[in-house]
Amino acid sequence: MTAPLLRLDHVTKTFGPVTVIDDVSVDVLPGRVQVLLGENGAGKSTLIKMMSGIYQPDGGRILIDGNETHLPTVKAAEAHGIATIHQELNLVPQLSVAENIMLGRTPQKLGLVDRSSLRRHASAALERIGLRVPLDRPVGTLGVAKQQLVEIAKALSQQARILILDEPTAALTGTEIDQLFSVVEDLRADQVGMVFISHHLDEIARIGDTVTVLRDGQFVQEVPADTPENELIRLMVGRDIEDQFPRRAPEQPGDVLLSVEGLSSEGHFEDVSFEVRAGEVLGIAGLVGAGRTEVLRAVFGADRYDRGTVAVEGDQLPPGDVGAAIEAGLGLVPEDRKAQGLVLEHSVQDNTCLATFRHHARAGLVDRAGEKRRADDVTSRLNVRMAGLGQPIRNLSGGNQQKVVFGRWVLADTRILLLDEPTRGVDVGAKVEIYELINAITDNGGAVLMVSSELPEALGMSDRLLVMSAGRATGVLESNTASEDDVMALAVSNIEPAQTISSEGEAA
Amino acid sequence: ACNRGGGEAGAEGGGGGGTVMLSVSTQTNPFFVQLVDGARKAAEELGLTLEVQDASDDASTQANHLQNAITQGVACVIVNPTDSDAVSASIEALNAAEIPVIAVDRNATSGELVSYIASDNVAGGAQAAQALAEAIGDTGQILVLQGVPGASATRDRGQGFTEEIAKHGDIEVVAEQTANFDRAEGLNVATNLLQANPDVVGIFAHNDEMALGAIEALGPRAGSEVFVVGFDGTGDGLAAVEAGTMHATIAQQPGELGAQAVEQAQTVVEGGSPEAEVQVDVVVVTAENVSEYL
Amino acid sequence: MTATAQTTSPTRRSTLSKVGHWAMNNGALVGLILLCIGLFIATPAFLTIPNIINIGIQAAVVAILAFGMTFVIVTAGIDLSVGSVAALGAMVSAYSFASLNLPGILTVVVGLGVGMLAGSISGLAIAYGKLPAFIATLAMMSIARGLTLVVSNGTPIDTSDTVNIFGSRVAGIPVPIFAMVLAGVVCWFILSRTVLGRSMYAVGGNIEAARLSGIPVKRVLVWVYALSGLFAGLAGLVLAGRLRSAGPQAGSGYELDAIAAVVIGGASLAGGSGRATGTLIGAILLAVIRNGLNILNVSSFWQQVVIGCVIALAVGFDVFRRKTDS
Amino acid sequence: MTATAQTTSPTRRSTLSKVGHWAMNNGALVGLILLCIGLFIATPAFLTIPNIINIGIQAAVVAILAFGMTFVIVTAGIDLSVGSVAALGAMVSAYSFASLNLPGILTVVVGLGVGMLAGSISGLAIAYGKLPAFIATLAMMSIARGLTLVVSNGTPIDTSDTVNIFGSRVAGIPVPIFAMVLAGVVCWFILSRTVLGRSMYAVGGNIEAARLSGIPVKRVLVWVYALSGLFAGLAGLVLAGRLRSAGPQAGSGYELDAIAAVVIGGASLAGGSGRATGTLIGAILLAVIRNGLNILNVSSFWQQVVIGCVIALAVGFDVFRRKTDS
Ligand SMILES: Nc1ncnc2c1ncn2[C@@H]1O[C@H](COP(=O)(O)OP(=O)(O)OP(=O)(O)O)[C@@H](O)[C@H]1O
Ligand SMILES: Nc1ncnc2c1ncn2[C@@H]1O[C@H](COP(=O)(O)OP(=O)(O)OP(=O)(O)O)[C@@H](O)[C@H]1O
Ligand SMILES: [Mg+2]
Ligand SMILES: [Mg+2]
Repeated sequence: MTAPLLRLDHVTKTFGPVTVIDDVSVDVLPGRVQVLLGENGAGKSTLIKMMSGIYQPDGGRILIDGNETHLPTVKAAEAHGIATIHQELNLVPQLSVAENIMLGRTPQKLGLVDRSSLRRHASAALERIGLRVPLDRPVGTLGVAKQQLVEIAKALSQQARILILDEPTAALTGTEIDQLFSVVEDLRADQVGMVFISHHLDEIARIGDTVTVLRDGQFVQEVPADTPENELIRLMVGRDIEDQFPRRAPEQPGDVLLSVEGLSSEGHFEDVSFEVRAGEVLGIAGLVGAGRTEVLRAVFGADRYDRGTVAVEGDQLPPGDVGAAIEAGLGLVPEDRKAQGLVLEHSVQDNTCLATFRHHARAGLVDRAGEKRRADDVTSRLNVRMAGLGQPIRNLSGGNQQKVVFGRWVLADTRILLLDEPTRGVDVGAKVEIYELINAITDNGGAVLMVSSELPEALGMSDRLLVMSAGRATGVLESNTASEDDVMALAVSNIEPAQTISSEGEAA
Repeated sequence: ACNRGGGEAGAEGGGGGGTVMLSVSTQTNPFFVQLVDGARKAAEELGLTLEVQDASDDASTQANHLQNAITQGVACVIVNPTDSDAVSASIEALNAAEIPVIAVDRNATSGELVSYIASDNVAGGAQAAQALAEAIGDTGQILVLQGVPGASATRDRGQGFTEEIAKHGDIEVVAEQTANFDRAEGLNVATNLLQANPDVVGIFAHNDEMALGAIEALGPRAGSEVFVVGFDGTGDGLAAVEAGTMHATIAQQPGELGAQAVEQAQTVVEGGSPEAEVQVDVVVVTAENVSEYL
Repeated sequence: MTATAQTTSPTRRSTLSKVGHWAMNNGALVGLILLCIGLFIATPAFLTIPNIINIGIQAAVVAILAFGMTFVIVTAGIDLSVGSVAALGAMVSAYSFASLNLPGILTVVVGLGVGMLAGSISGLAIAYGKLPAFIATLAMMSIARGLTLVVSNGTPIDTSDTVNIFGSRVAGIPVPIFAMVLAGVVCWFILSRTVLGRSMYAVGGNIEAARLSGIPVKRVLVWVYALSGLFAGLAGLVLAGRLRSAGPQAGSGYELDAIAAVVIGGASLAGGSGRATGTLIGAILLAVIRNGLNILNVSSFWQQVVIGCVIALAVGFDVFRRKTDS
Repeated sequence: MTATAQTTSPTRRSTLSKVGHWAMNNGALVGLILLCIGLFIATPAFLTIPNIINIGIQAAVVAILAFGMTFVIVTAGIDLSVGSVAALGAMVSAYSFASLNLPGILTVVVGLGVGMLAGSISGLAIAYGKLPAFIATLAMMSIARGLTLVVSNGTPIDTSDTVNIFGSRVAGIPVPIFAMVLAGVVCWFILSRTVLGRSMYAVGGNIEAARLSGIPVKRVLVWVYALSGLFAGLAGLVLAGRLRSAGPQAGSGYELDAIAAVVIGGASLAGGSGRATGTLIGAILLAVIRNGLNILNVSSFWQQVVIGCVIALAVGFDVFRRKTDS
């Protein structure tokens, strides 16, 4: 076997009193894809941050090409040919796509930006992952998925020997994932060593070689990537998960809770109508940029719309009024938790109670004891891994942050829950916990509207599935009879074939 | 003592309108408010169009105003410089545009003036020193509250006072601190200084506002144990003199300054020869003569 | 006891370690203490009871403004108008007494009301007019100062006896200090105990997350600036009460002092953090520096140099402490 | 042609629509035009060539400061020291001429150098000392003003003839306007064309991403404040050159005008946006308001009220335009 390009040798990492990585070793081999697998908060991101010069291990060594190496900065890691795609987007919203791709490596002549070379490099990088967006467009105006692709293009353009991919697929749908994996195959052929993290177990067998399983910061086992999913799950969460999509629909759906009629918003979506009944989960599927997020936000009152009505139990909601929507029993788990869901510097408790502290207040005073109790209750029900309720939520792992946003609406006794990619970045065990919460809501006569780009989840957890294509609702499928192909057929039915990957969200 | 008669009289009127511009250094100090009031009243009586611009104590804003005067083509400019040096360039520009310039209250170090209406700050500072020395029996510790550091009134009044007080050997200036011409700061700084120097018997403040702050700081001691001398003779200052809390204020008769300036301007506009220098008396106002000025 | 959004950890701690913890979390407190020790060594006059009371009185106006500013900065805003609004409130109050002969208690209400009104207008412009806070309050700063000059015609006006109480002593207690403590307690209480305060932290921490959680962001913002204006009105009354007269230029430049006090107290202009105790320390630190320099009779030219250095050092010390802490 | 982070879309457009697009993207330009039309109707004296040149000259000092401030605000910082640093630069230059008899050209270098040095010190304190920009530059504001007083001993000092050129006309062209244009072009060029400028947007837009991408964030920040100081030095020379004397209180309060110009020009204090053209418009807008009110002879009390209202309206108009636009 070839020598590892990089080896983390018995590394340990602590944050204050908490040991996050405890004596773990990982090898990155040329032309191989090393998968890191573990629950949310297991320490995967922390581990790779030690490879990319962001954290320095408190114990153990880093070997590069067999030599012990110190990586004090990101630049130092880059100098060794290590490129990283981080779990969280690291883009400058105001700068153009091209500039973001070449960020920190802007081609220059005498301190001046060499714009033609910048464009050349950037368009080559975009070409490679098949993303077609204007190079000059400010990256902040792109959707999450496209931003993720820009981030990937940025890392790929570094011509790295070692490429680290921390949940690159969380925000992507089928076609983009296929494109990414074909790039990974090319890199494998070029003898690039890769580290790959994903909570989509099917992807592991598709592109991984070996899997290192972590649990609570400790090394569990190294297994080949073709290990059966059930076995991987058992290694990861320490127990079996029988049913990955434990949807329990009630016998008979109840009355219509939410009805949306002819909703239109210029440039985003057109004439969308649907109903959700008590006890029902309505999924919304579609390609990236289909306008699903916009519909959800419009229903919730987060954005205004041009025409149409939203009614809860027949009572029309005023447009653009989040307060009224929450009053009527709605709750939204947004797709971008960092930007729209969390107050990052504040504690877990404050974030958990963000939507309810007003409701539970007495005479304008915050009920602090009650809040603590309720936050404690919800976070333990959702199994949120944290040092304590007072910990800033910034320091939680991505999946655990997602659970807190979810928990916020559980506390609010939401009857109509709007979910936008609810399990993005959530591990399999926690996913099932979230699904059980969805079941609990429908069991109690609530309703759920769920946007999901993960087709198995969309089909597995919804009762009916609304498919959108380029801003229009193109059909409704019964989830238990529909296949993924049926969904895809509807999802592309309103777009010309050439547009499937790079279709613009704003195309009217 | 820095007077400098600047005037070749007889610039034959500027051109348009017959408007006279008065560029005043600030309008947030009662002294200059009274100056403008005096000028306005005189202009009304003489039937002169007077345009007043407030430079907010900023030399560059004043330069802007004077530049605007040239563009407008006013007949005569009365300038109350924010700073004697800084205004010179603008005055030369006005000279070049053949617009006659009258300076009031503060002089300009260069450029030609057809008239200068003055009340001497340096002399006033010296008079303040004499008044204070007399009040405290020529002996004891005193405090000085300075104006905005670097402002010309601060410099001139400070200079006159310091030179004169040095002649009184038994008087010791134990502390000199700025209170920026502000009443609230005068109160704070005087309180602090009194804390550190409990034996003080006299306070000189570069303006009445700060003097009134110091009087608040002294409480009942003002006028009996500690004598305060202010500067300007503002309404509140004179009232304090009358009440006996302020020993004296150096009154400059600002209204008279303004009125005189307008009268000279009128002469210029009509093509006559103004007086090169008009001295408006600076008077020491004490309890004895305060009734004349109230 | 903490007035912050961060809740204390659940483990029980001894009172002593709690005090230590509180001190360590309170911005420039250590810097302030060091400064006081230094000044005491330099001149014993510094640490006498009367001088300490002095410092309290002199800190009061800026502290009250800064408490109001804390709300603003917690929501990631800025309020440049507080000095002018304080002057306007006091001036209208004095005018209502001198020219309209309003009874004393009403002149107080007028002063506070004018402040709150001016703040509310800024708040409406920011929340509903979507003006940047910097612009809206810069405009209000200019407008309020202009109106103060118009009302006063550029001359100080005597305030009513009731307003003068704000600058005097009642039963030996200096009312400015009392007003400062009251304002501080109200600020602490609103920020740490009320729904409004909690909403402010959320709005400042992540306005979009706050909005999507149903917090009425616009109403919160209007309240924030209205409170800042109300506190400015109170500060104006204290300022005028001390001088027994409302001046047309009163409070000029105080906005920078107020913001500085909040930032020295550990708040970030980026929003989401800040608390009443920190602000108090910031305001006292500023008053101590000025008092100390007066007492040491440092030349007024060098004074500004020293003030700048001390502010930088005090905050620098805090930054250094936090870095080594974590 | 745009000096912004937003670059034009790839579709070709006619020159006319390009101009229209540029205008629409340039902050308060429409507000400025409306204001000019209004003033022209009110008084024809407003729109004469000499008066337009006047406005240019009067805008120059604030515009130059604001160009330097643009770098700072793009990186989400703030520089309160520019007015004082301008005064210090000019004063040291004048001192080097009057007392040290340096040759004229060197007095210019000294003025610029002092500005840049002061800015660099702020930058070091912010980048390496981790002081909040507000505190570091507030301290520098105080220190620079104090040093100006110390150097000048409180008295204005005459500047060298070479410095005076900055305030005069050469071959009929007013040098302040020339200096303003030069500073604007340099600002535009740095922001839009250099790696340093693009790094500023990265630092202001997402400092974490900038750091993770290996941008030398600290070095960029030091450069930003050094440039702001350099521009302040130039502004100080223009200011002193116009008056042919460096004053101890010159430039007081200009920092707010400079920041206002940048914000009126469309930049956000949250960082990541801002451009030279917008800043220029902001500075000219401020100069036009003041010039117009002078020409209309509005009472100096009401002037402040009107200035506040016009600033709020001009920016409000821009906000409204953008909302209806999107
Ligand atoms: N800066 C920090 N300070 C304190 N604790 C931290 C910090 N960063 C991470 N942690 C903790 O370390 C643990 C591991 O986090 P990490 O982000 O590595 O998890 P992960 O395996 O990547 O999870 P996910 O799948 O959710 O991304 C978590 O419990 C997290 O709370
Ligand atoms: N012109 C635009 N300006 C800003 N954002 C845009 C624009 N066009 C599209 N977007 C963003 O692109 C993203 C994708 O569009 P949309 O939300 O309509 O599709 P979606 O089906 O929800 O896709 P996704 O799977 O990415 O959530 C959204 O987050 C939207 O905010
Ligand atoms: Mg992770
Ligand atoms: Mg979406």
